[in-house]
Amino acid sequence: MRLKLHTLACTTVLALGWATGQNAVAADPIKIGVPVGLSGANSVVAPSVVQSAELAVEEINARGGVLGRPLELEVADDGSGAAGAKKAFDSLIYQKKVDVLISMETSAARNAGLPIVTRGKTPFIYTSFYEGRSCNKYLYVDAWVPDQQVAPIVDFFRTTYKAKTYFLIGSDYAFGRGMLQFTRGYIEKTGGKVVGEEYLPMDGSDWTAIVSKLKAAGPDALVTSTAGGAPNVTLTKQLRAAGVKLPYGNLAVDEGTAKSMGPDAEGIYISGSYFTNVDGVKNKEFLAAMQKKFGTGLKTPNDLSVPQYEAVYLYKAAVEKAGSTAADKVVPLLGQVSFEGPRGLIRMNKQRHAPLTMYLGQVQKDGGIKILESFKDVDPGDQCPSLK
Amino acid sequence: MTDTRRDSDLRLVLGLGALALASVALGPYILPTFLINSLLRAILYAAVALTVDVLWGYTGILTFGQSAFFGIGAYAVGLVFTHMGFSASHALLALVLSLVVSASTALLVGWLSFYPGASPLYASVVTLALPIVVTQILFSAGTFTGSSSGLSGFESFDISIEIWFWISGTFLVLLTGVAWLFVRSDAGRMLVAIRENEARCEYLGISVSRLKILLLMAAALVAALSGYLFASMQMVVAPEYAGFVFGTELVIWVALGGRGSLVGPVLGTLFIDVGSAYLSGNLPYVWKLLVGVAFVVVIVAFPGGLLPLPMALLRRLRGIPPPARGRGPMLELAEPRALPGLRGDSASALVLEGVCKNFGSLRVLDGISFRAGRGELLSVVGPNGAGKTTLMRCISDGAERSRGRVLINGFDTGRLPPERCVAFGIGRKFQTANTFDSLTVAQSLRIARSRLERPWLLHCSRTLALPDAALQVIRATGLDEHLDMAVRHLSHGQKQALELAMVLALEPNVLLLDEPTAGLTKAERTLIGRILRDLTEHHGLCILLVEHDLDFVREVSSRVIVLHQGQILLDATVAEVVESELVRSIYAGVGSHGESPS
Amino acid sequence: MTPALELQGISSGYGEALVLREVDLTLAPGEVLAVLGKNGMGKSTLLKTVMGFLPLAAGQVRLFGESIGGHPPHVVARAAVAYTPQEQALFQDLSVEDNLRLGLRRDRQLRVGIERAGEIFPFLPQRLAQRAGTLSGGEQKMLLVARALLCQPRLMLIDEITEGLQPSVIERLSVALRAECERTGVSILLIEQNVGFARGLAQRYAVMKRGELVDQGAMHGEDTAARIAAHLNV
Amino acid sequence: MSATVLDIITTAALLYAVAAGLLIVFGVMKIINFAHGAFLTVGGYAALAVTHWGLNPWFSLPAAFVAGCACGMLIERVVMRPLYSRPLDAILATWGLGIILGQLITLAFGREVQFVRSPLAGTMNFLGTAYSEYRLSVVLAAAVLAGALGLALNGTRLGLNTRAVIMNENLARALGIDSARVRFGTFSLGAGLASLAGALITPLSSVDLNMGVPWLVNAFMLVLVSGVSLISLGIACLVLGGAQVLVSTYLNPILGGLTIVVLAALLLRLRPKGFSRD
Repeated sequence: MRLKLHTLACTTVLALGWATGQNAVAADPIKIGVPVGLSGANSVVAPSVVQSAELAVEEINARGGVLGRPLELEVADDGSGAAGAKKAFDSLIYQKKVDVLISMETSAARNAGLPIVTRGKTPFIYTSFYEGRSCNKYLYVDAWVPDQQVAPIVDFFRTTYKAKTYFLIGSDYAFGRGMLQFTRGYIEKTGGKVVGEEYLPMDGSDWTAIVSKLKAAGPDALVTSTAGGAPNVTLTKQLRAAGVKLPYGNLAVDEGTAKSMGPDAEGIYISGSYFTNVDGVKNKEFLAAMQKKFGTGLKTPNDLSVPQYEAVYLYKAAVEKAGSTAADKVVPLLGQVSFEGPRGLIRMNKQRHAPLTMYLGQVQKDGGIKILESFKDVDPGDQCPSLK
Repeated sequence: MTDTRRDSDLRLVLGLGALALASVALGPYILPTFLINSLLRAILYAAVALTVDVLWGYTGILTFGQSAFFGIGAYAVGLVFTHMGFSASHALLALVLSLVVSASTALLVGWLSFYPGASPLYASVVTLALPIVVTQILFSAGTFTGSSSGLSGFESFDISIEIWFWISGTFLVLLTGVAWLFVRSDAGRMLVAIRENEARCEYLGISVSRLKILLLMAAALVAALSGYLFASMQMVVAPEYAGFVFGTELVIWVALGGRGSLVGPVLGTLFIDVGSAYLSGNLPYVWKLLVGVAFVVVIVAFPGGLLPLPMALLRRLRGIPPPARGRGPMLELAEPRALPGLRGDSASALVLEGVCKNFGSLRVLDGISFRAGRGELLSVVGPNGAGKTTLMRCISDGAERSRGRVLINGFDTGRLPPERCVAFGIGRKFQTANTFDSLTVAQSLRIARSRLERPWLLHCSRTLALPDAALQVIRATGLDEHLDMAVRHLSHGQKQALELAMVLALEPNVLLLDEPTAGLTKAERTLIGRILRDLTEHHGLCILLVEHDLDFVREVSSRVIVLHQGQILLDATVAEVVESELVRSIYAGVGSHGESPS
Repeated sequence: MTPALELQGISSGYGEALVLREVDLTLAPGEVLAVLGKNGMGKSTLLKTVMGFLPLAAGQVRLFGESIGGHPPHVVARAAVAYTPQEQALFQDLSVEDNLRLGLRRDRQLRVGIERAGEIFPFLPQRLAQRAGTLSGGEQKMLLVARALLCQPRLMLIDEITEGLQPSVIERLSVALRAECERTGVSILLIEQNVGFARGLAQRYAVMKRGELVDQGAMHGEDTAARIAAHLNV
Repeated sequence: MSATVLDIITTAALLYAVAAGLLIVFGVMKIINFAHGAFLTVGGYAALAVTHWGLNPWFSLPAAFVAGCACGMLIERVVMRPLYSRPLDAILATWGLGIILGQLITLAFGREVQFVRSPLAGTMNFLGTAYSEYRLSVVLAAAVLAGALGLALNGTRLGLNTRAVIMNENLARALGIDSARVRFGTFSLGAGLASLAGALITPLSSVDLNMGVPWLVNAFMLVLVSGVSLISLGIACLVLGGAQVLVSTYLNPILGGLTIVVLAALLLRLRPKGFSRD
């Protein structure tokens, strides 16, 4: 009887597998897989990323699709982590049989997904800024890396505030450590000095000791690189509550978070490749289209969602140039095509990464961001020298 | 169990195993790739869930920390392959590392969690802290461990998905089979014994702490091996595989599948993990809520998990009765052996010198000193509250005394725990029958023998060798007719007799008996008296007997100690004590309310 | 007259194992009944069953005519039943005063109650702030009896109160309980191994063996002493 | 230096506020309430709702307390009561409840990290250092909380009944105390206190689903080392919280995050009674 139960179980698994497998037989549309952190740490920004991808798909389909085929989004929750990403990537590549993956994810999720991407031979455009040097035959990146982002803030602190000593605070994870490691190098290269570098676990929310150390060290400026969302907020709040009024560069705050943080965020310097008030026709059109499509449900577009939007267009260009969605043809072309988007002309031609126009901004009282300076076509530097 | 029944059990396992192996072999040819990929992960998770089930479902140790060992196994692969490159010898190095590190971590955790008297809650919280500490270490080691991003892109075994499926599938099937045989084996019954009655186990000379630590180490090794396979196959490691969220998910899968059933947790893990792989794509917003609700409902309404439900239904539909009970194993006479721990030069079997016991300001025992030799049956009498049971405890557990010395066969018990005192040749029967309710008579006796005869790890012995004295008790009380009956179905008297037999199975030469005849019939009492006399006269045992029944005392004792308010009032022959009016008055309160005798 | 306590064929135990088997027993108002027997015979189980700590496997429990089978202990207690368990009968870490307070449903009657307790055991009012666990064994038992009397019970269930006590203390307890019986007419079900104490208090006795009542009779009958001695093997 | 002292005191106060509710539930029910973290989160979102309605931020404290109590009552009735006789299962069930509560909150409030306004911004000069006013006010709040709890437990009849159930449930029942009602009240109060603590930490923290998690394990450990006494809980918070601040300040904040857990585990191994008196 136990035997029967076992066979029953097996057949159910089989049936389940078949049924879902059948659904996934490639249909007419070109499928874009978006594994994204709908739950977990990235759940804060993930909705805005999905929205911008939806807009791109809608716009392209309205103009006849790609090679006459409509685009279709397949969103999957990666839980903002490795285990979830494994499921999401497997599901998208092997069950939904997507033609490409375009998405913003945590580094852990990206790393977990890459072996599956390689095995599944699927092009993957990564649209999140990250700590850099992730290289894979199928991977392209259209967002910034530390080489592009850190310089504007440190340069500004040095020239405007004559800052010589810096204190660095981060979350203890790859991005936090990677960014601050680069920042320290850059500060020391340009003649400054780091008087303290402190980390708190990623889920930590009690910055008490670090804030006290910061106050005791008395630096000229502060640069932070925490995990997005909660740690960033708790740190800023606790800095403000402790009366810290130093020049404060935050490498991980996005525009939406800054806005909702209210008066605590005022005066923070941030650097990025996109803010909503970036000049340019393309950005105005994009914002208008987003507003029209999502109305009151609109999540503020940001430095993660705009690269997502542009990446869909970059993929379209590559497919059209290749005349096919075949991975072996599309992958090399992704580094050659370009697209004029809200952030300007984007081309992922530097070792799978993109030179970007970077902006230095400061958060205003109303939560908006005032752009102080812009830097044209900042090079991502050596990211993947072995890949062309 | 009879031979035929055991054979049919074995056939069932082999049949099921063969069927499972066949599904594993055929899987890659008939299942879609996505399902194969999902199953690959789930199979290894299921292996870890199996260890959670053995620890929690069978032994009662609720653990949230098995993920940490999985993570250790995985990171051994990730770190070695990333920093040293892949080669056959490095693969071996990673394997050794993963096993050594996980086993030593388990040793440390076990030492922390399983000290004598530790609460199970404390052990659970330590297992909760373990993955938190491990992930924090992984996070803070920067580029060495890849911090939050984990390690990815390292080279690994160049093996196709199909072969990985065969490897991990076979691993799980074999593991489940071995675990199945283990929990049903003589050694595996000890897990249940520990869960049901730790104190009795300790007084049977079983070091519960050591066993639990060994079990945790074995579970850690299996989890680390699963992690090793996982990282080699998936070519990625990340801190969350060692994290406490994964650790608690394992517990949830085990609970939903049906704890204490091995197959339930394995199926539960496979279904839920594969199911959630489908659902996280289709129902990303609510699947967590669904799992949470299902979990709470199962805990509240179906504590046995979901597996027993379809089983019971099937059984009802097909009208199959629950498996019938066979007979127990064959009883045998154990080889006579030199009594363990017996030191030739010691004249007295039991010596107490100035033993005191305080509870706070209350002094329960006050300077008790006496000697008892071999072949002596010493009765301790006295009214309730005189400190008789406390005296028994102080003799058999070194940590109990407040002051004084206890020598058993010339060995000073120091502050040793009961299981070490047993090794000096002491056996203690508790006041109320203290047995293992859900084990059978034969299994209980086997556990009592485990100190002297290492039990089989993977099967049940067909014979049960007991010393002559234990056999006598069993035969005389008719327990040999009920060897395969669960202890909870025995009568009160039978339980008392069983416990006595269990203690005798230890082959002690100092026997502590706390009211062995309470609740027994006249006939049973006479029988026990005869056995006790025989034990002292023919086997040279030294027996210390606490008893209320003065008639019984008179019948069996060679000497009597009268205890009153924590002090020895009289240490004399039976005749002297029986004739003492003083004893009658303080003992039973029948006499006058005279002045305080102390 | 309605009996204070009436047990009809009650059986109960722990899990599957029955400890009490079909016990019948009646206690008249104002009567003291001593249940004698050796350890492990089910005497304490009898009281726990009446209090509602153990489920009834069979039978009826009536308190002053009302069926209370299946009621939880606090409901039974509130029907003016005072129960003094054999072990862990006091809150060791609470003060003497708090232990007394807990004998009452409301704090309002506390002052009067303490005065009355002082009349019976004069040491109590002076030691109100002391932790109960630091009292001597005998003082603890006196506190226990004082607390039981405080709620002016109609029925008392007393479990081996004399265990390990000096005769002088036993005597004081005996006097206190006798006085209460005369004053209020409380009924007492007494579990005892100390036959002398039981004899001084009870009008009737019952002997329990292996969960059954094997003998009942008047405490002060002619052959009582011999019969009890025969049952108890003393 | 004085900043470190203030850090220690304020950290201990926060820990005390967070752990008090857990301690009470542990005392009466003998279970560790894994849903405690979720109740903290409930408090955070109650504070958020108060902010949304434009009420005075101080109002979030009573609002959170009420919301937490309400959740506690419902859960006690529906889930906890059938599990009284199975304490290990009850622990597991509270874990599942944590998941459910969290998911329900996301359905209602969305997944974003959100913020509430601090009722006290600024710093004040205290012992020569400019120190966060709000953190200092938390010390006051924790002191008031401790005082109120102490008074309720030691000064009222209800508190006496509760202590009686904590010390010896069967004896309390034999004396006419309805322990089921005490359990109900305690669980609800524990949930309310957790929620209150959640509202108390939100001005220093964000409001999101996982806001309770970092506090949860530390709170477990503190409760386990303090037995069931509010006073030894205070000592434990000061000693272990102090150790955490010192390790964070003079060694490394990452190690600091593990200090309470590791020290508490070792302490319990060496002295199973922890900080409790005997």
